[in-house]
Amino acid sequence: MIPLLSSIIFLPLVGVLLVALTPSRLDKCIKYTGLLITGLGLLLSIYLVMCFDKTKSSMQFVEYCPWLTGLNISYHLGVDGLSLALIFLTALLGFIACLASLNIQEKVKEYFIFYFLLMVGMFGTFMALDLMLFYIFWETVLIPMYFLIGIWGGPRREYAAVKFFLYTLAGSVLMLLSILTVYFLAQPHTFDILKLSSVGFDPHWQMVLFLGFFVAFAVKVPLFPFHTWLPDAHVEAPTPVSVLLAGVLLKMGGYGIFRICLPFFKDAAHNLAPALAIFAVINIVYGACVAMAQTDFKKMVAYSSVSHMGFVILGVAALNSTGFNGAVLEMFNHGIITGGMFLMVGVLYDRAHTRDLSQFGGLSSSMPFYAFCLTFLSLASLGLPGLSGFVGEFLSLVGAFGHYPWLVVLAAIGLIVGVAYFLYMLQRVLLGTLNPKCVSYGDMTALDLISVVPLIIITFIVGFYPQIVLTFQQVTINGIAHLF
Amino acid sequence: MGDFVFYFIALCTCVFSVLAVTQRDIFHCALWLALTLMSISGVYFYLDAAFLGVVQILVYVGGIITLFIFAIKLTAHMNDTSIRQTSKQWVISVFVTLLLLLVLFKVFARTSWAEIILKTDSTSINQIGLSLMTHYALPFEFMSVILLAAMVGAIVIGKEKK
Amino acid sequence: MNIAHYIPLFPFLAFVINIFMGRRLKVASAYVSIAACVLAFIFSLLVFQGFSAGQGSYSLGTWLVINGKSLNFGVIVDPLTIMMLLIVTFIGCFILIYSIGYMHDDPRFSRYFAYISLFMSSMLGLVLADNFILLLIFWEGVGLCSYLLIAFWYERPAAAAAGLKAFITTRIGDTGFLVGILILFFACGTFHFTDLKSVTGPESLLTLAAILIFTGAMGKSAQFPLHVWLPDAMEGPTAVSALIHAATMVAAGVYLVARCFPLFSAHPMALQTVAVIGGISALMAATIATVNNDIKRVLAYSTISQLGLMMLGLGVGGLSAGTFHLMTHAFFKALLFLCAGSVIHAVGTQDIQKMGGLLSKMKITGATFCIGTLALAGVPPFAGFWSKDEILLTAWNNHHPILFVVALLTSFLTAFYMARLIFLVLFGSARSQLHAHESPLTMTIPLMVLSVFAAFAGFIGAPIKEVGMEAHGGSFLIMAISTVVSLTGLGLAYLLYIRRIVLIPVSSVSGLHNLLVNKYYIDEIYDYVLIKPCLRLCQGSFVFDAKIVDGLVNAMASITQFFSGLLRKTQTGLIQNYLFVQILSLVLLLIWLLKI
Amino acid sequence: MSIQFLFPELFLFAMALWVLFGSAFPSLRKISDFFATLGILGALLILPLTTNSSTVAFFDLLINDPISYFFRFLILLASVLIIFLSSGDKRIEEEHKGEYFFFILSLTVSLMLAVSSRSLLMVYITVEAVSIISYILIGYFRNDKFSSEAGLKYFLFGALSTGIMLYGVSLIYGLCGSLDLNMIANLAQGGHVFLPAFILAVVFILVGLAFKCSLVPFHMVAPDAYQGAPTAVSAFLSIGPKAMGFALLIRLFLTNQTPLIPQWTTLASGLAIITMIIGNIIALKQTNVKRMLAYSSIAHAGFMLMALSVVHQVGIQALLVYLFIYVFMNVGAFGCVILTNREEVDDYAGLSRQNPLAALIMATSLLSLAGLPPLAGFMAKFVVIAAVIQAKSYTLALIAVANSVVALFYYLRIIKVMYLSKNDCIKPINCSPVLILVLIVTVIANILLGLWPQGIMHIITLP
Amino acid sequence: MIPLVYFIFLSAFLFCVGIYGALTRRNVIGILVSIELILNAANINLVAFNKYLGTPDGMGQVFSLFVIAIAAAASVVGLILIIAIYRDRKALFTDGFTLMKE
Repeated sequence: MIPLLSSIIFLPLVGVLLVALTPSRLDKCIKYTGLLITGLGLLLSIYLVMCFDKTKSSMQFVEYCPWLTGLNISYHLGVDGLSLALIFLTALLGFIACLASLNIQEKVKEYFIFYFLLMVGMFGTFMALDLMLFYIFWETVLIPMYFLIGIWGGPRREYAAVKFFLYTLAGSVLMLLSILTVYFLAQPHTFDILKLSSVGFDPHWQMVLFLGFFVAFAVKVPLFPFHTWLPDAHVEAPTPVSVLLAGVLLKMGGYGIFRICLPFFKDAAHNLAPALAIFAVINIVYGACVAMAQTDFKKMVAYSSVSHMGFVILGVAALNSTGFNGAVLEMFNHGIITGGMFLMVGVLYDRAHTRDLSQFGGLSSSMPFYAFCLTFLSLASLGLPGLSGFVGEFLSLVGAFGHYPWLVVLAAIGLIVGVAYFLYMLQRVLLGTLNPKCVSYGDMTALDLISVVPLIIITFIVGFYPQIVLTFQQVTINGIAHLF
Repeated sequence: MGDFVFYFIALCTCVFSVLAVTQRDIFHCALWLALTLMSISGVYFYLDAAFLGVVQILVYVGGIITLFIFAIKLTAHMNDTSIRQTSKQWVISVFVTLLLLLVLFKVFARTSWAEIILKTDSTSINQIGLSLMTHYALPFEFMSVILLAAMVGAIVIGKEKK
Repeated sequence: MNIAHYIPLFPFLAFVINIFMGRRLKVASAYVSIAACVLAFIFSLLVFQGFSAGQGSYSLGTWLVINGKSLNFGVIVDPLTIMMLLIVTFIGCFILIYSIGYMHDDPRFSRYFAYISLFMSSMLGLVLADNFILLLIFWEGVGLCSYLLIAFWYERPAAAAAGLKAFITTRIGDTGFLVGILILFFACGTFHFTDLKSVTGPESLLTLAAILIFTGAMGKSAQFPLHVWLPDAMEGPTAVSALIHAATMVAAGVYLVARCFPLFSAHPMALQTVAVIGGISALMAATIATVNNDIKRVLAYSTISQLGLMMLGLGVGGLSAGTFHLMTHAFFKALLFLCAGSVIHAVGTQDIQKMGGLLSKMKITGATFCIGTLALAGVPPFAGFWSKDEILLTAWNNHHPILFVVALLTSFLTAFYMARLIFLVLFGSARSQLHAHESPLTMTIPLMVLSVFAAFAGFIGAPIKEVGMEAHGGSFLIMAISTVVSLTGLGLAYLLYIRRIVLIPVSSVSGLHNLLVNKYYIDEIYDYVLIKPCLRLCQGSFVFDAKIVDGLVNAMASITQFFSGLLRKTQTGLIQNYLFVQILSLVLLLIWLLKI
Repeated sequence: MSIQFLFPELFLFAMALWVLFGSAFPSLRKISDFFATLGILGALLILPLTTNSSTVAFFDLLINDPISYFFRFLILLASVLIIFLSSGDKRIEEEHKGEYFFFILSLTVSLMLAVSSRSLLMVYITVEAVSIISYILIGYFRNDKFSSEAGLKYFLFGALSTGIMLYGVSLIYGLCGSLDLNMIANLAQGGHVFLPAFILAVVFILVGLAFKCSLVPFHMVAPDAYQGAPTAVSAFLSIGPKAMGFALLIRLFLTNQTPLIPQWTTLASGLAIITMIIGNIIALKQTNVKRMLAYSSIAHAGFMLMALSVVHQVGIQALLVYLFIYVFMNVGAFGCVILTNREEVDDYAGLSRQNPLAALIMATSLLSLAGLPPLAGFMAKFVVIAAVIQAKSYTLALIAVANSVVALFYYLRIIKVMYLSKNDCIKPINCSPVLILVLIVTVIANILLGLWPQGIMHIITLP
Repeated sequence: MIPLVYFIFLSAFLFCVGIYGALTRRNVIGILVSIELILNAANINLVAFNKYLGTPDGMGQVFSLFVIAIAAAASVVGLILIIAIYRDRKALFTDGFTLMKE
């Protein structure tokens, strides 16, 4: 049967060719090819999800062919419970961000070329089972993202784009060293992730290599000291790009921790778990506090995703199946919710051309649909039980409570600040008397609605019945949890 | 007696070379250089390298020094000796050169060079000719490439602007 | 057959219909909500009938697997649940009918009914949930609806701020609740209420868990430290206050404590804190209510005080006393709020100093208002007397003298401020020219029905009363004392506000009076101690983030730039320098390599 | 006497003479670049024939092993790219076009001889020949004060370095009695040679070679030369002589995988670290693109030397792969400077709007130089770092990798100016078809070698 | 018989004088003079070793022959570059040539 995974990865490349051939003045048909390609990608990923066998713990849809025999790098793809949800998330957000990028005006052709390259990088990272292939896809994301932020971004885009690029590169360069050291330490020298998981490295090396890998992933999941690139990148990136940036790029870090750091270096994970937990809680509380003090709408949402990703790391630090379940589910939910939030910010920005929260007020009377969606997504984002935000966070908290009760209490207090800044934002934007400036804002167009409503539906369904997502990842997560 | 001749020639070489380098007037430097080269050809004669000594005088002193003099004369008006000839960093250069000299002498003094094998037959001229034509034919041919390139280069760069 | 889990679905359906077809339905959306509420009420009756026929709680399916233990959806059916179901649906119907009149000229009419139905469904869900997590979901749903309804007239900034304050305060309580659940789960590995009876684990841990769960109840039932949001919640429509902030939602806290009563009773220390907190909030709220001049805020403080009393009742071990008072209080407090609503609807202002002599103009509202007041004050024939007496009895029997005195004092003060309210609003002469007219029938019918129940709830409560199987006899002494106390309260108010006799010179109590008017300055203290430092901390962390963490990164970049500038200078362009550097590095290399 | 080994060189020199002869007639002068390409392609065709001849030629002055075969192929490839590049440069048109290509061809011949020489005599003569021809080429635009000054400076610095190298060679001759590299290596490893003097002599030779590969302590003149020289010449300088320098380093220091002097690893890694750090850091604030590319080529020289500090078969293979990919990256970058004939970084403002193709070529070459995955630069960097880590010198790898991050910054600076800045700088673009063709070839090579580098990767096998 | 070491000392001395000259002379032709000295120092070495080591085919002398030839070619190119610069800028001192720096 057709190599499903490779077709998902390289479908966008076909898109690049198509867009490259169409003359740049027909931007309408470029946008439609964009929609077609990302839509097809979404269908393929749905097909992948449907014929994914939940009970098998090993890799599925495996594709293997030796790529560089001299360097024994192989083109090895595979999907299991852990990466399935993230691939579906990427495809979905890719399609929705494509919908949102229909109102990109200038240089549409280059935009979609970089957009498709970004998609290739993201899909590849989640499917690669060869360390070098993983690293190559990990870095291919950088160039298109740099241009997307740099050319179509806001006023301070150059600074933000360069900062994003250098930050991620500095982290991933350390990862390259660790990959090579791992390659040479493993007795039958191999880059294959599955084989390396069973190689027991000696404890001294484990600590060093764990940190080597972890720094790269910590930069991507913005963990406390490395997070300053996120607000700048988000504030300056155009809406669809920041949807992808928040929705998928942050998850690559979390995915990397699960795929590489935990299975390879078990003892190091044990020793470093407390430190991880402490940093996670700092992330949560610190992210929430700084978000509270923001006046820029998008920067606030960016810091809120710093806070949410703290829960992912808390789940990882729990080192048990509940914690891992919570972390992976939180990644999926956070992608959906924050993707929606950034769409909301984009809708407002297209009308007001400013993101300063003090410029709005009482919008819910002039924009009822917008008010409903924004309230729903904010509630999901602040972790209202009954919506998907809560389930992920709750599982992480339960998982981590066994080992670090006091940290979980601190995280819970951090949640209160989370509630505070989201409601304070809702109050400034939606409630209160209608700001005279915002009288002329029309409500959400059909296009905006189509892109946000699926996210809201998914948030509601996963919140109400999380087993839908959990059954997919249950077997794999138990596999990883058994190591500890 | 032979030793005295060598000492005399060596002394001349050293004195003339120092003078060639420290003179203010560039023309005098060129002349002192010519004298140094002649004393070096004397050293060659002493080392039974008669052919080389002659070549040294003919090619080096005759050819290259004349070239220098041509160049100096072409850039004549620059030669007023009032301008300071040594660069600002000459103090430190002296120190570094002496250090280098010290290192060289220290190492060479300690190295055990091959013992003196007094060979009777010095490499005669036809030996050189033979090896040039057989053993070292390739470099010999290749020299033609270099000389040709140098000549063409000199013409191209030296030509008057049209 | 198990139909209990359908009860919350009907109001939820009404919510969905009203939200999406709200525009077109216009007035019809009210009827949709009422129909849903009536259906829910009928199903509750069926469940009640089914319960007496022996059907118990059942489970629907696993929701989550945590640490290997499966946590599943479940519905719990026992006397407590049925009582709450009946109260919520019954009072809900009447309040919905009342709201048609109250909200008829509001532009967002259908959205109001949508929110009310959503509230009904989450309240019913809360009551039916059989494990802590499901309860927490509906618990927060109820908090969300109270937020939406308080800030219903969001054009008014005060309403928006009140909604925010309500949600955050309850959320603080809920965080304590969540931590309590976690501790409980780790102590005895279960989320389900049914296993609470057979719970075993470290004593101190379980007490801590119980107290933390109680903080959740404190947040929701506006007990002492977390009560600040209820008075501000009066910004919402009065019908909302009647349903949510009097009858149902605030009672959820008491319901929670009642539901986990086996856990609390096993740990006297936890029970003691419940009682003490209840006592404090009862007394404090009652004192504030005596001087407040806003009709709805007086009722709000009276609710806090009555809830304190219920908590006190539970705290002293009287499960049935607490729940019985909960049931009766729901009726007459809802009645009082609806009367206050129709008064405001008629007069237009909430300040009781401007009102006066309305009895003559608004016959029915006035009458029902008096019945409600008498019930609340605990005058014998009315419902309030029986349930309050029950609490006093259990307090006395279980040897809690201080709490008994506190309860007595609270009931005295309750009688006093309710009497003051009536005398200022209904009797005496109109202090300002207000044209008052009787509210329309849709508003007065619910008043009349509720007043009937307020009067006789004491008796019909009998079947539910044996829940706690408390001895009834030998308490006439207590009954006598409580009646005397209530009557003296009424009398004192009569002297002060009708006869205008100045018993104590105002100047001597002016200090106390200011203290009470400013609500013990609690809001200001919270603002000063909690909110300001938190905001400053956030501002500080943002500055820290922008300056230090970001600063470090930019500093690294500028350092490399500086060195680049420095090293660039070494390329002087002078060939002499280049040659010198070359020879120097040659010499250094030799020295290093040859180690001379 | 296996003359067959020299057929490519002889054929090439014959064409060089023909080009020189042709430059006398205006009609022939116009198509002298065509003849030059013909010569190179002919040499490329003949090259494979030489593999079966004996391993040693000309009284063992030359050696015919895979390394010399690879380097001769690399140099021919580099010079054909440079010829295409030079044909695009307008200023070479009016200058003496015929002689220019004669010099290019003779430079190629001397490079090919240098890489396959086995005796220090041949090494010195060919290095001297390469130097002389590059002095002429750098000072080629005699009425442009930049070019002549660069030529002179390069001459003085070069003459001194080759002088020092010659002195080293004479000392080696004295110590080992013979100039044959294998003989010297066996003597040195056997320990029959007096070490201090031997090390001194070897260091003297290293100075000459380090100048050619522009390693840091001896790199001072390279930036000025690259900036002043005609862009095509500086492109060739950064590939041809540099490759020769590294070939000779391999020949001299790493014959049959054992270092000539015991301290070779520390010396090489020390030099590599300084070269990378200084090369990258000074490049940060450069405003002239050619000068910045000079420093970037110095940094890359440091990277290559790092590969040599790994005394193992995989180190040399990594270096060969790196050089092969490095040729395409550099030709692409310098080619864009010729295509847009803009030398200042700020002149590149808004290039993506004026000429998207030129911007694309420049961006691909720069990103490949920076070593980002989908492009070939990453494969080169990866292979070298793998070799270094295989030799367990982790700090070296760490410094190299940190440098590549710093390097990215100044490559991004140009891309930022081209794509992201708003103001435009309008300058005419001389798009000669040949130049664009070769640049597209480099772009394709950059992308292809990044994704499917089978062609070049058969050289290296990681242990 | 003069031991070999003296010749090596002589050539080393000449070499250092040449280096000193290259570093200090401001006149470009002066530098050329010093470079010639360095080359001759190397030649002395070669010839001396050829004699004392007794290599059969006279490699030392042949090598120095080639060195002389190359020195000639190099100085031709060097001088022509100097003249080209002189004709253009009338300056022969090294600190005049700092067009390209930093």
